[in-house]
Amino acid sequence: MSETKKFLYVNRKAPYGTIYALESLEVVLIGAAFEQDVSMAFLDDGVFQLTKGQNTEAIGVKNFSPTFRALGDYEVTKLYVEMESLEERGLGPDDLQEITYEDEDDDWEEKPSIRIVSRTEMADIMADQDVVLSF
Amino acid sequence: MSETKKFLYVNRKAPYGTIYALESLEVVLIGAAFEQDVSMAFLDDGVFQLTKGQNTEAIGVKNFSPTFRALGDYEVTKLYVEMESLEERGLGPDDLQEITYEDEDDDWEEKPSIRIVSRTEMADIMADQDVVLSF
Amino acid sequence: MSTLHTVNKSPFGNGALLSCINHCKPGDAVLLIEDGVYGALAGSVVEHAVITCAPSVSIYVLEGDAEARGIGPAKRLPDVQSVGYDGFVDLVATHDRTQAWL
Amino acid sequence: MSTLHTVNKSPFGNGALLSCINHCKPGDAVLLIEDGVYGALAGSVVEHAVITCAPSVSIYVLEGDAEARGIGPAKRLPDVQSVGYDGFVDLVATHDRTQAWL
Amino acid sequence: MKLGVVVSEGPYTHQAADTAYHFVKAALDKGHEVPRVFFYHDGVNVSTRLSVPPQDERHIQQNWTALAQEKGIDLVVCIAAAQRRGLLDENEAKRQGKDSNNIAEGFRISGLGQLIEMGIQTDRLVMFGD
Amino acid sequence: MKLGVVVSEGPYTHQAADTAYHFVKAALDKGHEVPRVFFYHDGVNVSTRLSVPPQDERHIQQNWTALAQEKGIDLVVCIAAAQRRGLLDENEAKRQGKDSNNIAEGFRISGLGQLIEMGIQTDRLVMFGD
Repeated sequence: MSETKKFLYVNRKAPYGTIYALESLEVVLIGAAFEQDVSMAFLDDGVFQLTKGQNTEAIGVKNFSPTFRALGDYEVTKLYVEMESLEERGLGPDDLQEITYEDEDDDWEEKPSIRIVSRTEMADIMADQDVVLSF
Repeated sequence: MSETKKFLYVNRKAPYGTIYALESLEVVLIGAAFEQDVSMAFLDDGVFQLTKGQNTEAIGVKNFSPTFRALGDYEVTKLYVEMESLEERGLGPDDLQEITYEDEDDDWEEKPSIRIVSRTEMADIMADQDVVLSF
Repeated sequence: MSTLHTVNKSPFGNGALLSCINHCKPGDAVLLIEDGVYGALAGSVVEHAVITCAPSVSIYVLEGDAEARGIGPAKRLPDVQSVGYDGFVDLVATHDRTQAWL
Repeated sequence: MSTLHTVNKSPFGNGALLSCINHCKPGDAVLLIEDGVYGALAGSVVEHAVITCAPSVSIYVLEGDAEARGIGPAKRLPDVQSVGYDGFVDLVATHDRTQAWL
Repeated sequence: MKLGVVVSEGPYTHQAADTAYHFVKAALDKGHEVPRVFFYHDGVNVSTRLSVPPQDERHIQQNWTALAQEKGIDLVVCIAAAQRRGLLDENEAKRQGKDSNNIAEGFRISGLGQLIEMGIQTDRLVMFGD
Repeated sequence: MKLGVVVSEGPYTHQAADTAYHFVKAALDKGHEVPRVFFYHDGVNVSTRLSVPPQDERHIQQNWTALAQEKGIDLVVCIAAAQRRGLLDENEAKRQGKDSNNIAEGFRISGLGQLIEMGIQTDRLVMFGD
């Protein structure tokens, strides 16, 4: 039996209004060292975490959205974003940051980390995990 | 100018899952000593605070629902409950505790403290206050 | 392979129950705990969503939380089953994973 | 006599904005702050509720909170006006009371 | 105009304490008075002097203490809410037989009456919470 | 079966710490193992020994400490979350130059790695929060 488990980090909350998004990201970064099979799910208000053009200067809170672009370096390369959640919020894939990783199995080609999925696909992804952490 | 202000305590949250309902009641009890014109509004999940038959034994949390029946002794006698909020939750006025006060201006006759109002009336009550405290 | 979903928010002001239901798969279970137990109320505006999902998904309430809030069996949807904390543990053990809809 | 209402929750998972709108009176103002600023997004499922209430109620967003969340003016409903913290203070002062929809 | 302010959520977890801080600064800059800020519910957690946020984040408690001392604001922490959550000043710690205390300078512990009094004595009351 | 438990909200404000407590007790009574409970987000506030709830209310921290000591549960408080919120043990207080500390017996401060490790080493993970 393999020692590798499938970990899913489920993000359903918007950034800045509460700390869950930031502290979720802190878990993912630490968790990367454990070499598990990591995925992140963004649905409901969680999709707001990945939007472009965040500027927190006026509210005096640290802008952590650039950190998502560093996830590839931690081998966190599967960021599933639910299409229905985007649409309900008047958003589309173009409103999200570009996040990429270099695929070591494919001559370090740069590939997108964000994968837009349907609600049905998201349910399938959730049902395929060993450990689900909710934020 | 009178020194008496109209205070409204707005309760929109259910009891026990969070502490807001209990700590709201603590403010109302302390506030009674200041002899202001006090009203309480129960709408949205706040209507759940007043339901009959609460029994918290199994969850090990103090049942504070009987305290509402003591509010009359503190001269807090206007508990406005929104009808639409009840209906959305499958509840009616009969699902609420009986809460009464003795009317000192009417030969201490026992009268109901709970007044069921429509959403429109609730909006009017809110618009008629000096200070609105939200819980 | 099946999932136990837990929902701890009232469904009237918060979308967690609906989002949970929309991501359940046949054979999953949903356990309503804390303020989530209000989702078991008969005759509410969320009744339809709960009933519609019930044929393929088992819905439970945590008995202590329901009683704390005055929601006795007579007030609940007949499709909803009741468990204590020990039944909660059994549900965790008999499903392959637990997902909390916080 | 008018009221400044503040809403600090995203309207997509939480009923505070809708409940607020349903209790506004003509001449009132609604200020969207913190995660409440998402209510200003154009093309969302709550757009209709916000637009419908806008003729009689003024809707504002707190600019800093909107920018933090990447919601620049181009992404907002045209009916929504923008204020800074100083404008927030003015709104409090020019209305007779403030009601927070927590 | 006299403005009263209530903070109902703890630091970092919710934005309420930040928004309230920016609001109070702006109000003072515009010439309004903010005689008191009342910390209730988890808001009492703002008053701990033991907080050590990361270097690149704002220090919420220190910001409040500095503003209060500069502008003479009465920062009141609700005693009942504070006791439940483990926020104590030196006197309270002694009274309760606790070996330690954690309230920062600039904050004082007092009763809920201070909240009602603030409501009576100010022209507007603004609440920040969740 | 080995169960891991996460508590994500503070005591009294949210029911999460209570529900988790009853769940863990029931799990142990049924013969399951609960090697560790991890306190994250505002959950770290459960660990303060300075809490003084009213006499007629449950004492959440003391309940956890007693259960942990009786059953040998490892109660881990996330260090990063604790620092932000002002929860420190004696060592941390020294290291940070703080004059006071507030962590109760039975709880220990450690890193987020302990959460991941718990996820790897247990058969089921159950989260209680808001």
